[in-house]
Amino acid sequence: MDETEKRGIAEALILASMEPIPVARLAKMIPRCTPSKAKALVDSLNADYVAQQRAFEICEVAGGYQMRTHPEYKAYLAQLHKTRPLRLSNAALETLSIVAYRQPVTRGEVEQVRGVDAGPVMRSLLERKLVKIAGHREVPGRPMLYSTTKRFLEVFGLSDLEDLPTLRELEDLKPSDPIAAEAESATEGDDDSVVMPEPQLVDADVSLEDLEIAGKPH
Amino acid sequence: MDETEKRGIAEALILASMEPIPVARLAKMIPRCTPSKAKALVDSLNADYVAQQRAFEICEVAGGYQMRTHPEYKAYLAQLHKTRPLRLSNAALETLSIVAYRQPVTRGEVEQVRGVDAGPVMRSLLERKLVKIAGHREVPGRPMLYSTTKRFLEVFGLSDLEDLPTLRELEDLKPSDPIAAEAESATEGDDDSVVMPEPQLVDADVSLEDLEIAGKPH
Amino acid sequence: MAAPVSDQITERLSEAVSLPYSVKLPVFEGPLDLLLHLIKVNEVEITDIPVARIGEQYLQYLTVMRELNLDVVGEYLLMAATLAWIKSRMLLPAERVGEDGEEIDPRAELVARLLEYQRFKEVAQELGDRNRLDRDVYAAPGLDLETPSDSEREIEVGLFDLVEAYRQVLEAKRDVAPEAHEIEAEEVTIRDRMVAIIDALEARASVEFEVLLGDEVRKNGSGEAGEAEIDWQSIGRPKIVASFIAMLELTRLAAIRIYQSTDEIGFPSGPIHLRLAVDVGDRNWAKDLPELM
Repeated sequence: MDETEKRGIAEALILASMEPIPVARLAKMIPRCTPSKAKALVDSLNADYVAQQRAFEICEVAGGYQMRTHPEYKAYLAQLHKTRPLRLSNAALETLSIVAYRQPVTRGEVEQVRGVDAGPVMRSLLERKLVKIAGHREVPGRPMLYSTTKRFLEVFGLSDLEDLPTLRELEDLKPSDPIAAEAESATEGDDDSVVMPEPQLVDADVSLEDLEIAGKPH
Repeated sequence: MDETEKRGIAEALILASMEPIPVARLAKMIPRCTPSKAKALVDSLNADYVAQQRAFEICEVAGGYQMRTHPEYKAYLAQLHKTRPLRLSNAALETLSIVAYRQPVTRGEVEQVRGVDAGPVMRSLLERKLVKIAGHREVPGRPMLYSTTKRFLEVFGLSDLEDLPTLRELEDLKPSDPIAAEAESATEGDDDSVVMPEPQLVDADVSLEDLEIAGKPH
Repeated sequence: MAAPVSDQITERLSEAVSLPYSVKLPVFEGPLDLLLHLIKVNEVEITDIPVARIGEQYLQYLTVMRELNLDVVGEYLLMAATLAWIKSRMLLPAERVGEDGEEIDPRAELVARLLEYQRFKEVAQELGDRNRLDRDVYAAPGLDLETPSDSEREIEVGLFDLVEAYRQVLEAKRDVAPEAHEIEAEEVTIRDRMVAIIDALEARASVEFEVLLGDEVRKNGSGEAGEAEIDWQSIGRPKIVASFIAMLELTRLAAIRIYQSTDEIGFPSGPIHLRLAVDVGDRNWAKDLPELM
């Protein structure tokens, strides 16, 4: 069996599959093929598609190959699907990011980072199957753990979690300021800092005029 | 818009469509196109596919265009069947959740909860080895008892039954008060109305979330 | 210089007036988000927040939220309290000293939280900008493949087929041994046969009906269907009957399932197979069966 035939088989399999095919599985379904050969077949198909200006390409998502249209056709394809595209609020995206990087993570840990209640957002992510329950943390109260799903990878076109911007890049976002470093250690088990005054300090009776004055540029 | 662009749009539409697209509908979705022009685009795409020895072509089936692989790949595609994930209907998930949370449980008890005959669903769960027979209840008629299996734990990624989230834990994810609910709907907007494709079918990598929802008292 | 907070507030208030039914607070994802916004418009460093100024603006913001009849959620109030606390700490001589003898900035914890939140905000943005499935890119849905041809496919058979097969077996027996009436003293119970059938099916995934009817398959795997002629005469009618009833009973209990292939025109043909239907691995059948009968 020559390369052309194998390429044809790979193409047919990827087109016909209802979900992304992992390279190892693809290799198994093609006679006398190895994963690295299968990858080469896919690369060569993709090169064809570029040269022939096809409207699609083979993408590596969720650990497998899938045929996907180019984004430039999105406006036309939106007419095709009866379901509206999956919209995600900033709150959902933030929560999803925290889950993705810190997984498995508890709701409390997410709330610690975002500073707001994570319940409703988490629920909506669970409903959309972007996040799943991943057991319990074995600490008092046994809080539920959350992690991202395969669908999360599919939706965002990630081949795996490694495909997310690496944690090192994340670290780079942090300035080298010593305060930040110190602050890190301060958050760890320094209970003194948790003592908070009562929240009635907020003066709710400020009128708009007061605001205008107070808000004037200094 | 030139022919090449239109061809690309036609190709993307036909590739991504779940069902065959009738030529009239295809023409409507392409700017400045008529059915006869759309047909010409398809013919030209097919000529390309032949020239480039693609493994597929656009066929007219069930009154519409669809991308289909050549019959010579049939034998290879048959292997894809094995990789198709097990799917559970809503009825199956509901029943499974009742068994999971109330086990050991009789069929009658399941029927009492779901209000419908549980026989066929229970049988399919037995077949899929998600549920097993766990003896008899020592009451008149000695009904069979059902419980979940090891495979059930595997499918749901549970280390043991203790790991099943409690209903209360999931309730916690709901907004605790109407204010939070409002705030949520304000930020999440129309997200809530997003319709997930195939709401009837659930992958085998169903998350516990599905189970919880199914298991919620009605 | 960024627009003063008062301008933003006025703008938002007028929006609120003109759109009475869709009052929407500019979307801040919580107190940390609001603080980051204020830090940005004030063009100050996260690591060196002028707490007094930022805190003041923060409170103004909460007031606007109230003016707009938006309930200020607890988290915002908690942050206001934190800011007030930090502000008061900064006025006092340093109380807390780190391990290295240096003062600990009362803002340190807040700064750390803001930085961390900011990191995730950026990642979230990046994630949101990616090409998203069913929004920007669309996947080939896959083909609804033809199911394998019927002869390869296992289908369920009805009880009728089972009874019919049984009748044929008995008929075959009459043919080979019309005169044999020597009843052996061998006691065959249905219970024994149920246990034997389960054992046989546990040893092999699928066993032919006729093989099971005659005798349990040895665990070593002999007795493969079609390998040898089954000697019905030596098996004896009581055993065949007991086996058949045992199968019916196991079927009723949904412990086993029965399959038969079909031919090209969809007519059931070929050998009937039995399989375990359920996870019986962790069950002691020999012990349970007496109860079942």
